[in-house]
Amino acid sequence: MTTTATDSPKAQTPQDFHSGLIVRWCPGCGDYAILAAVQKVLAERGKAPHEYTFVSGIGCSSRFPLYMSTYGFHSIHGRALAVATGVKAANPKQEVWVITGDGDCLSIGGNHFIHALRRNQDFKILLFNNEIYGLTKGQYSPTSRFGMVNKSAPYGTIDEPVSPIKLALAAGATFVARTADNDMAHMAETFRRAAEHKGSAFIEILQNCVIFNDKVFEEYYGVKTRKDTLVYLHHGQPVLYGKTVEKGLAVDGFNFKSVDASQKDQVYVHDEHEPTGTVANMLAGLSHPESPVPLGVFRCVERPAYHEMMYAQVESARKANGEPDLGKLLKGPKTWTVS
Amino acid sequence: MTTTATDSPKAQTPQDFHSGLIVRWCPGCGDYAILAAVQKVLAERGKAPHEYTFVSGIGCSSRFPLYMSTYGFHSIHGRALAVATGVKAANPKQEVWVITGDGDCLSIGGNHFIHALRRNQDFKILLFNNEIYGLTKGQYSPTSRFGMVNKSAPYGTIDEPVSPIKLALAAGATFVARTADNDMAHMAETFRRAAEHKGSAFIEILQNCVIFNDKVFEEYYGVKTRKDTLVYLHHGQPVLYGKTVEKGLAVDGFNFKSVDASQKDQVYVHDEHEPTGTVANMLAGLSHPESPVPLGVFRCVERPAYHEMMYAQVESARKANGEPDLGKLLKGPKTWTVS
Amino acid sequence: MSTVTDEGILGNTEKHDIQELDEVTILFAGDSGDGMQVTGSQFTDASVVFGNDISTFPDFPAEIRAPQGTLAGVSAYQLHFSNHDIRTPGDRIDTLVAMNAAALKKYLPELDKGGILIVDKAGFGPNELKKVEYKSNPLEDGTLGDYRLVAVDITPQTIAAVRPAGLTGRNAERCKNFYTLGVVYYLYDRPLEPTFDEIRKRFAKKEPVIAEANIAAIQAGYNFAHTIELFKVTYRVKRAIFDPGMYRNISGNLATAMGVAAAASKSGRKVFFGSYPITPASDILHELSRLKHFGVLTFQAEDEIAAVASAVGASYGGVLGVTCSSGPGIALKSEAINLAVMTELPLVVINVQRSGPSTGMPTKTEQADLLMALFGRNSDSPIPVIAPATPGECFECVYEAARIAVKYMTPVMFLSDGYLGNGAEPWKIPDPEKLKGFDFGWGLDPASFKPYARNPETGARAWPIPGTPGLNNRITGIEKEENTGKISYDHENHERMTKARYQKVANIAQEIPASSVYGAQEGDLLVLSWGGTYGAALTAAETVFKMGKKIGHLHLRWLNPLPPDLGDIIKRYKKVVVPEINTGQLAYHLRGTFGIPVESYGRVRGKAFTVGELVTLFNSLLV
Amino acid sequence: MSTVTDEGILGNTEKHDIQELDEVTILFAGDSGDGMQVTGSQFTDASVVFGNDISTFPDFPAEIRAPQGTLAGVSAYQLHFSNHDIRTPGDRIDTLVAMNAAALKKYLPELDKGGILIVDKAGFGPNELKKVEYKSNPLEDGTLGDYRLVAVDITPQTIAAVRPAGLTGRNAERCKNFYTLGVVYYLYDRPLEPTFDEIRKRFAKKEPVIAEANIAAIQAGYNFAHTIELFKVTYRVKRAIFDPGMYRNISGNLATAMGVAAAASKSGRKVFFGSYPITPASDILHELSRLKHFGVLTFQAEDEIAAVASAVGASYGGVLGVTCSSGPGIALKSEAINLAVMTELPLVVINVQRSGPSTGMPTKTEQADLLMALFGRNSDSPIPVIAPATPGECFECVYEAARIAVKYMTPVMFLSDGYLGNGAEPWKIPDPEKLKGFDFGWGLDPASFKPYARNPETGARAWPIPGTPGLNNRITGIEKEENTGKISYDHENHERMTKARYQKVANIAQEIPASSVYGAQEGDLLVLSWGGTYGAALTAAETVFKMGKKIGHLHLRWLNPLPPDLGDIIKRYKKVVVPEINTGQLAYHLRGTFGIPVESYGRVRGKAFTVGELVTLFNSLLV
Ligand SMILES: Cc1ncc(C[n+]2csc(CCOP(=O)(O)OP(=O)(O)O)c2C)c(N)n1
Ligand SMILES: Cc1ncc(C[n+]2csc(CCOP(=O)(O)OP(=O)(O)O)c2C)c(N)n1
Ligand code: SF4
Ligand code: SF4
Ligand SMILES: [Mg+2]
Ligand SMILES: [Mg+2]
Repeated sequence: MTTTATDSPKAQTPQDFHSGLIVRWCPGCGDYAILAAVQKVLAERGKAPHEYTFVSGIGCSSRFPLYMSTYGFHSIHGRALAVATGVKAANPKQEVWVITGDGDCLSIGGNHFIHALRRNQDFKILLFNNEIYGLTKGQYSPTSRFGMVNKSAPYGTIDEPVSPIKLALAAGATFVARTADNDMAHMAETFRRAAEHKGSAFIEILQNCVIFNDKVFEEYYGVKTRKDTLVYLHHGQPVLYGKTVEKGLAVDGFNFKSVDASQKDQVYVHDEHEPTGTVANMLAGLSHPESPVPLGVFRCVERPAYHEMMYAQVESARKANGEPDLGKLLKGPKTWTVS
Repeated sequence: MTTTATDSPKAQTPQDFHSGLIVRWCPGCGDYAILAAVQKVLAERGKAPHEYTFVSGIGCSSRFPLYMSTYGFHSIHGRALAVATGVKAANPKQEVWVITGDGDCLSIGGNHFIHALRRNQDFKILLFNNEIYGLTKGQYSPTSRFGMVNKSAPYGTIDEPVSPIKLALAAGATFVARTADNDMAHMAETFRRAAEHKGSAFIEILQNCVIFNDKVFEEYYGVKTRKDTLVYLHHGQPVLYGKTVEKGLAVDGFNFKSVDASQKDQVYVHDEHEPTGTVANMLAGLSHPESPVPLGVFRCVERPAYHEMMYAQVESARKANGEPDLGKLLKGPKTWTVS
Repeated sequence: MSTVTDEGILGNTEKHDIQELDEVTILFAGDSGDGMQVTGSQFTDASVVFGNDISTFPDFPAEIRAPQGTLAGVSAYQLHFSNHDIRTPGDRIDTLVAMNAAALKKYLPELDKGGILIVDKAGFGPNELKKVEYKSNPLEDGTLGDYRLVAVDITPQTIAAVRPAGLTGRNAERCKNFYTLGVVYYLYDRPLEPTFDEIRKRFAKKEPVIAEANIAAIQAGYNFAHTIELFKVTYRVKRAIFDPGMYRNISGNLATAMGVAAAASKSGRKVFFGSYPITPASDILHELSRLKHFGVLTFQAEDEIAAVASAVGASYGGVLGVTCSSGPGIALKSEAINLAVMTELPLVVINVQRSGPSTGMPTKTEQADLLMALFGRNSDSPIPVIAPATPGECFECVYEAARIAVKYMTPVMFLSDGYLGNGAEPWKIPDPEKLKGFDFGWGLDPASFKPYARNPETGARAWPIPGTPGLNNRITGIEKEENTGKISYDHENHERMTKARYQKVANIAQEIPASSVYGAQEGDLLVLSWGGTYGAALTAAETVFKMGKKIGHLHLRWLNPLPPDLGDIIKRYKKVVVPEINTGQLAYHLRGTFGIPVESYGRVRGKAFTVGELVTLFNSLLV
Repeated sequence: MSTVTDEGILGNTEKHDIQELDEVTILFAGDSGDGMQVTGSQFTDASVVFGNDISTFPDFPAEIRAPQGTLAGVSAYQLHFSNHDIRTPGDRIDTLVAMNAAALKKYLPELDKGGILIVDKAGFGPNELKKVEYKSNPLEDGTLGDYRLVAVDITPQTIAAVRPAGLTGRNAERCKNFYTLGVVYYLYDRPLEPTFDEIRKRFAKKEPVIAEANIAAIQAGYNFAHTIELFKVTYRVKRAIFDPGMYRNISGNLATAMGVAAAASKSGRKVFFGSYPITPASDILHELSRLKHFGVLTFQAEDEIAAVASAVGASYGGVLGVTCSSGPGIALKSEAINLAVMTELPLVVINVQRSGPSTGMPTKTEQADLLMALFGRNSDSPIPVIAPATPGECFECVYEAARIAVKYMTPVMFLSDGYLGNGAEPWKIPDPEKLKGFDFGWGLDPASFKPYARNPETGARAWPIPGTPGLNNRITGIEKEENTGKISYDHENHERMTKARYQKVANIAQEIPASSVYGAQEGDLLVLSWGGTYGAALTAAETVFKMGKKIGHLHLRWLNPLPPDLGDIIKRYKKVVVPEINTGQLAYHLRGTFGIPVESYGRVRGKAFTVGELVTLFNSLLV
């Protein structure tokens, strides 16, 4: 909420992106690493803090903008994307990042999520997915696993969880990726890609909530095992994994199967631009333990961003109607004069 | 809103399902045919009108329940599915049908749509998709085509339309189909299938709005041309189309292509149950004029319905805690007595 | 009684003469398909151009196309024109045009005894009669004895009239509203040329046939009425005296849209207009989406919450956020409006009120959202509320709302209603140069910038624009420390901030000019009105005052804050009464504010007051 | 001053004696991690079992885990216990337990001069001091001269004490709250056994080591205080006199949940509880999700709108719909609540109010949603509003809300708040048999059934259950014809239906017993309170009345309708004042209703009134 006195036109260090407010997440919360990764990437890019606006809803994750030295709007629960729509339309030069949680984005905010993506609003959307409502102390969220026991489901959750990636793809997102809070390098790489993308860039971040859902991703993203339980997507490269990179994913009917890496001709070579979105959707369907869980960019395609089209219409309206003339407008088609 | 005096335990004729209220859609509106088809199918099924509850939001289409002799709730804009959630939970024996429009369901109601489907709420959901806001006199909806000129978009819509089928699939719908208001037989067949399905049965109905979006589907669902521009899905059967059934759809990489029907081995044989949902999604991607537009059941799979699980938990809670004892509850773990 | 047939006035041949009238109310009613709205607005245009004062009100069916010939399907257009200043569409009808049985059934009760009743015989076939449960044909069973019935074969004559132009069948029939217009033009001695020009302008290019046909139809109707002496008497209403200037006819919704566009161009900041369609507010979105070149960014959101939330975001982004809806949609916006209250961002919320609660009667008017506007948000959440009195005033009121929102960094609620939004009146076109300027840009020196420092005169915080070096700031809906805006849970700070938010709104009183009371400046009865009840309340007060009663009338434009002098004014009268189209909301608000008795006359019939009922009311309170 | 060290009271050896007290307020404060909530509730249990009257209030940090040692991270538990009837957690603190520097800094201002101050030296290291900007160590720089400082090495001693049990490191340290409890038990002469039993019951099975360790820690603290004569004087608070019966300690949110469960089992209809989590209301959802076997169907919806809409749907389906949230969530529900008003379906809306506007201070209390409850919906939309006075009363009030909702076929708003919801008090357990029964099933004969026919006594319509042959009906949020429920746009019908909806709510007045005023039945000052201000207002009024002033106190449980006799009662006093935790909402409502002056004392500091400030207020109004 305070101003950073020093706002160097070209910020150099992650520190320049810190608002100075004490960070108030639980010790060990995955959010710390994400904050660090974002600040690292922004520092590299050279834009000054005042050129960014971070918008969030409500939740532990949504505190994020308060810790940034950029412009920021910590709004209300579920409305981050709706608020961001106005920020970007009003101020198209601002680079708008949206920080949201699995409850904020997919529960109360689900409708804005679909519509922001189909419009290809020019936001970098970071979904902090900890599969729980953190700030309200541990109720299940739309990504919580079926049967999970928690504060509001003492007998286990009976809601089938939703896949953020599948939903984003169905809504027509032009950039869809997944990364993890325990992998600095991969987060940084993914954020860089998102920052370069024009239009909606959606990133699901597997984020550990040490208090209410600790270790929920450990089984497959744990540092020890992940070589076998995760698979990294790189455009134009064969999709390989395993301790010694000995395995690969191959298309098998309408699904993927694991094959020996040596079967080069079989291994699927990742194409972010695959036009129908089918392959991204198939990859999104891969889950632990049946198969390795994909990290990286599922899909990346080009479409005009919403604010571009919006301003293009303003321009053509200007051309069509000439310079706006208020007097003429007020007169309208038919007037009469009394003297 | 009035009671039908005669509510024969076994209704026999479509008339028995009419509330007697004068139907107030524009002459020529596609809604008439849909109403007729539903009443026809219900009459065949033999259940009495009082065994059904029809729930809707607000819109031309949402007037539907008022014309049925069943129980009905014409609620508020966008909330049909949320209201229906309570109706079904309260009254699991009722067969609940939800009537909604492309604005009601996908614009203001989009969030409830996703969540009702992932929970597999036991509703038959009829989406009257006329690609326009009818009742409010012709603004674009989330399914309106890109560039469409209308009341609220005089310079053309800049919103990329959303695919109701893709969205339903991504949300985890267990039954997803498409039919058309100009094909009585196909509507009836599709509604029958939906009625038999346990859990969410979602049907997109291509519905013509003669006043604000006339003939929007004509190009491909017009009776003259449709043999070549539509393709009907039947489980376990090869997907063929064309005036003389001379063409078929074959899988080609991550998409479908049209092949000669004679190439039997190539033609895709439709599998509603395909586990990953990939094929349903691929079919949902097929659009005019590039390819024929699929009608029929895209996907049909089994999952427990929400109300079943909800009541199962009530039961197990009963078993676990014994007969509810209010006195015991009020006392709680620790009491003391003052005498 | 004198029944009129195509053959002219039976058993009566005296020549017709022309009679002067001060004012006339005509109601054109027919099936939605009959084009009565066109007939009405054509007559309106002719009248304003001629120089009458007018006030009009359309009455649409709720359904897009209700079944033909049913009561629900009737579409009507009421027109009140005069040689003097008038403010309402008229209490009772002098001339009723009924194109079918349903139209007759619905509006006959409002026709004055002895009034003229023009009907199209074709609309009274067995079917039409049955649909509205007429046992026998009222045109023949004598039940219309009290009226001057003029039954014409409009349909066949129209078809005959337009054949030369080349129109036949349904298309030919469609011209019958113009034939009818011709008849009524004759009855009220209107020049035809302006209408002809208008028609040529509109159709000549695209559809010359239609143009010709419509003109032919008007001429035919006029000639027919003339040649066969359809009316014993015809009427003339002289010009009204207007103060000099250029005028146009305008509806409230159009005026509102133009006010928003004016705010965009005068402020130099763009306007972001986030909205979701709803009756009767949608037209404002439609109009503004054509005015993008004035710097209005229109956004049709996925729902009302996104509409208002995006507008709040836009205001943070540095342009003025405006959102627009009607009752149910405004209710949905309440949480996000509160975010603007708490973060102290400018926002204009346009509510074109309709009859409720819940979905209610969407096409009917009501002014029952006042208390929701004042209190419909969680916790202590003050926002200014302004309401226009007439369709034309929508322009300056919404412009004022925008100016205040920016100057005081607050959401402002603008309460229009269906009656104002769809109603129309002649409007003296304001000079854009004379509109008050916008006032912002304070407190933006990076050296001293504090996000929640306050301007001493207004109590407003500064309005920084993202992208400005050195003004980086983060805002939140959580309570914040004075000046710095840091999150604060401090007890005393919260109380100070709450008071500051109230004080800021209270300060807006300094923008309100001294109240000018019409009539008695002290005495027995003070009539207080707000919003669309202005016309009926003032006219009725005038009438009673001219009877010599000690009655005064004051209209409130600002409902929050109230005019600073209101407390004293009220004390000068024995009684205070508030007529309003709700169950007594302003009356409650005045009692709640001043802790004194205030009488309420609240009616909720989905329609405006008549002058007559208020005259009766005031007199009853004066005995 | 006498500084105490582990070696006992320096230079002072007189034996300690035991002193009788009427009441004591202790505040346990430490870092969120220090387990002060446990210490507090253990002491509470011990006190109630012993027979004191108590009133408690926890004060959590807003963050889940605010940074250790910071002010934001302080978690506190205030406990007021006595030998007589008390109603608030106490104005000032007699004994403050501060486990670290932050806790001391935050709460020292509330400690009485001469009060006892128990601190853990380990919490005052250089780091802890720096985090809260203490230049020097207050334990040593003499700044605590006015208090009876008792600085103990709690941490090391705890670790030593629990080693035998087998605990070491962090786990051992965690027992320091129990060590502290032992010390305070000694100070207030509490028996240890009940707590030991409790601990054994809770841990013995799963974690015997923990059980043993905790017990050891308590014993150690107790012994230490005893052996080294930590206190010159110790204190004793005798039993309070309660009316006979069985008691338990209960918090408002728990009582609310049980009231909903009671409604389910007494009505014989299930309850559908649709909710979306929000502070401070979530616990009600948590509790009820464990009570499914009472026929409570809990549904965690995707948002507040789905939560309330599903509850409305459930009510149409034939079970009682209940929804629950706090301010921001209630605002979101307003449109759908209005659907229940318009369709006339039963619905209970639970609002555990919190400090606002917007997100505000979620963990702080406020009672500022009264006007939103009354008016926060579009158009004329009457809703009954009920508010509990104490944590225990939440039970009967929410049960009453449910009973009325069903009997009158209307939504009922239940206004609790964070202070009531999280606060706790001893509660005389009601006899389920004695709870009023539910009243429905009227008007369901298929032969005569009309969906909107009204019960003459209540004005309520019938409550048909879908699936019943012959009762088929369709309802809508559009205005409807009387009796038949057919859609109707008729002017007069709308007014009649609007009045019927108001009359129905007005009829609920017949359920309200005659008001009983405490103190002067007429005279100089009437104090009106509602909700959680009951305790402070009544206690303060008592005090002033006992000073011989002509003051009366009346607490309002129903805010709409108001008690029928309220108008007359108000007239009997020269002045009326309403103390409330908002800017004056009930005062405004009373003025708006009665049109008479009512004074308001509104404070918005996110905390409850102290008795002291109200005594001062009342006296100031009595001069
Ligand atoms: C309108 C509204 N409803 C509910 C809440 C309470 N609430 C705050 S955050 C939250 C969910 C947080 O979960 P998530 O979005 O996953 O964020 P996380 O805390 O897990 O990072 C809820 C229910 C609120 N503040 N406002
Ligand atoms: C809360 C709310 N917002 C907006 C409206 C106005 N409204 C009624 S129906 C509708 C959209 C109708 O479109 P659709 O759902 O596609 O139904 P259709 O009329 O096309 O059948 C809108 C915007 C409303 N009644 N309530
Ligand atoms: S509760 Fe969970 S998500 Fe929230 S700050 Fe703590 S660890 Fe992080
Ligand atoms: S407006 Fe369109 S959708 Fe609505 S009733 Fe008329 S034709 Fe049907
Ligand atoms: Mg989360
Ligand atoms: Mg539609």
